[in-house]
Amino acid sequence: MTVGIVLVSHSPALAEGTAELVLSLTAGGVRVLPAGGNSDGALGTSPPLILDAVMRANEDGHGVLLIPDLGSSVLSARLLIDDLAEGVLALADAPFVEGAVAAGMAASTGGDLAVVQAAAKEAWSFRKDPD
Amino acid sequence: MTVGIVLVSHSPALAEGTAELVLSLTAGGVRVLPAGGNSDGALGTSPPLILDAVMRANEDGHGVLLIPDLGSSVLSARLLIDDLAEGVLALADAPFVEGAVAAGMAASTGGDLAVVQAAAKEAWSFRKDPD
Amino acid sequence: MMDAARTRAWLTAAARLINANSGHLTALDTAIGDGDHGLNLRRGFEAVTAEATGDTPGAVLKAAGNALIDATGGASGPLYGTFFRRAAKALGDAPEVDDAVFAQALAAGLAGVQTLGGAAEGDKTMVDALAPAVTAFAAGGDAAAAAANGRDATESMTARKGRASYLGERSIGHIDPGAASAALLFQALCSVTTD
Amino acid sequence: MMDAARTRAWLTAAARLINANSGHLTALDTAIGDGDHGLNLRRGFEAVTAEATGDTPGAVLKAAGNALIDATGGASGPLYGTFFRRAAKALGDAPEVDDAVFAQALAAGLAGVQTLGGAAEGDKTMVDALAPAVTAFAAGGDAAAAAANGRDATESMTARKGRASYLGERSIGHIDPGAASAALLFQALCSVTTD
Ligand SMILES: Nc1ncnc2c1ncn2[C@@H]1O[C@H](COP(=O)(O)OP(=O)(O)O)[C@@H](O)[C@H]1O
Ligand SMILES: Nc1ncnc2c1ncn2[C@@H]1O[C@H](COP(=O)(O)OP(=O)(O)O)[C@@H](O)[C@H]1O
Ligand SMILES: [Mg+2]
Ligand SMILES: [Mg+2]
Ligand SMILES: [Mg+2]
Ligand SMILES: [Mg+2]
Repeated sequence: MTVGIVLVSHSPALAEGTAELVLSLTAGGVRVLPAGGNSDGALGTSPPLILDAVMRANEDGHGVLLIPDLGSSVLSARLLIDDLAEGVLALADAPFVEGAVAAGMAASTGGDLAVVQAAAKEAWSFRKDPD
Repeated sequence: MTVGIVLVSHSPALAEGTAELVLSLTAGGVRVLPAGGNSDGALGTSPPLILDAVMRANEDGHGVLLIPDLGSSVLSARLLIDDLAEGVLALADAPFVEGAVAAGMAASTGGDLAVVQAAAKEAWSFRKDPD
Repeated sequence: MMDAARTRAWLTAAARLINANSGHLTALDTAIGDGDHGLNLRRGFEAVTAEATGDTPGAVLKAAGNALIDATGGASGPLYGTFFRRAAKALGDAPEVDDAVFAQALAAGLAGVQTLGGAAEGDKTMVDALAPAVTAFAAGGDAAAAAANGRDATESMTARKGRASYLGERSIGHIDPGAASAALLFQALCSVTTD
Repeated sequence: MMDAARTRAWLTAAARLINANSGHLTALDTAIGDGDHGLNLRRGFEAVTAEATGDTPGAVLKAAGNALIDATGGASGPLYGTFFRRAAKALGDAPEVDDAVFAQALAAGLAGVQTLGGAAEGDKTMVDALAPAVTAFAAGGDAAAAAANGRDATESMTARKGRASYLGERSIGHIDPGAASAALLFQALCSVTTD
């Protein structure tokens, strides 16, 4: 069982690059799908595109964590969560890249949706200055 | 005067997509340069590539904020800061995407290096769940 | 009284106003956002015009909401989409409703927007135009004027939601683009109800 | 005693060992990292072999550090690069140094690694092999054996720095790849100093 992850960004490149990073850190052991840009592939968000990624990320049926970058990504993610059956989708309150990496590690080691969601949120406490 | 921003990521796409997002939010009013990937353009980091971006971002001479994603990006950024003259470069302790957006806004409205650095760090306190 | 035809007339009038003012909406969004609000809504309301059909006011508004969510491409898409979908849900499948029932549906739409976006009045968003307009409509007052006043009042506010909130106090002095488009929606509504 | 030739011999021996063990280093990094440590260091030490020349031990080590920083492409690049550059700085431009002075330079290198990376002994990183090796070298002991012991001790540790730290306790049971490469560096050093 693996929880899926969908990266909801305004920018296709940002979503794809983050997915690539997560895959490299988990040796491909997680289903992480980018959903970036509007329906024209320009900057923006597209709920149908996100929904499509969600369906593919949920192939195992173990649920999907949506990780949004900012603004309309957050709103679109919330909207889908309201629309779909409870338990299938969860929203990550997390920094985009750091949360995606943490969620990817948790998912690739078999965490369930609540565990993966909590791992993403934990990433708010990462720090990058010398310690 | 505008402070420059260099986005140091393992992934070229991640750095470029984030730069694109920052530019869209600041109507292009900030010099934000991606420095992603190793010297082959694969996943990794390349201090010479970062240094090159720093030089171009510092064309105005008002200093550059380095925003790293994770791991070796953070180490490479720190290394360059140690090497270069104090005051020219600062490290952002910030979530990558959210910090870049906050730093971009601060830079585009004329903040100096310390202000831009502080704005990036503030992004750790963003939240994405409904309030 | 609202039926399917009049509901559709509202949306068509709104699409026309959005189209005519899209440059202005984009200019407002360029000042404190990313400069795409006019384009977003033009794309969104084009889809509404094409897809928002049905036999009841509820069916028309539901289709409009879905079209906006799918096509808009910015924060205003999920927000206006939710506005129409929640209103549709409140209307159920009544083929015709009186103004009091329609007012309740608009209030449900507003509540949906606030739940989704977390914005209160005073946060410098579309809510600042929608909320007074919904109240005025319920009281039989001039909803279009109330929305326009609400829109104008956003000029002196500090943005606390959406992209403009990154600007903090530097957002003062600019009208919120979403409040401006919300005023157009109520201008359109009044154009089809006051006759 | 260390002079430029012997310093270069150290680095050439290290490059050979890295090359011969690069598959193993990558396998270790696949278990608890991103599976590139062998590749990174092979690329880094290829650059060292090509570029690390000079008339003094300091000049050779400085060039080696710069080559590693520029070419490696992973966290180990800045870290080993700093190790060599700090050691070079401590050596100054002496054409020849005795073992005590060289030991101090290695200690300066280690301190640089710890300042840059923030890792202490026990955090399951290269520091766990470097630190005991530097101590042993200063005491005239077997630095290669000390490094190998330090490497092996990382197996039971929980990673607290670098990528492996994302795994938390799941990193237990695996040797840290950076500790393994650090042991190779000291194996190479001892191969040129004990004769
Ligand atoms: N959380 C929110 N709550 C209410 N309204 C919001 C919110 N976020 C944004 N808005 C509204 O959306 C408008 C911007 O819409 P638009 O430009 O289409 O989207 P984007 O900001 O994604 O580019 C703002 O002017 C504001 O009125
Ligand atoms: N902050 C740190 N301090 C000390 N050593 C570290 C640190 N981060 C990583 N390392 C070392 O680097 C090794 C990984 O190197 P490498 O695989 O080349 O880089 P990357 O992790 O960027 O892919 C780890 O096994 C560890 O020994
Ligand atoms: Mg906009
Ligand atoms: Mg937009
Ligand atoms: Mg690695
Ligand atoms: Mg790597």
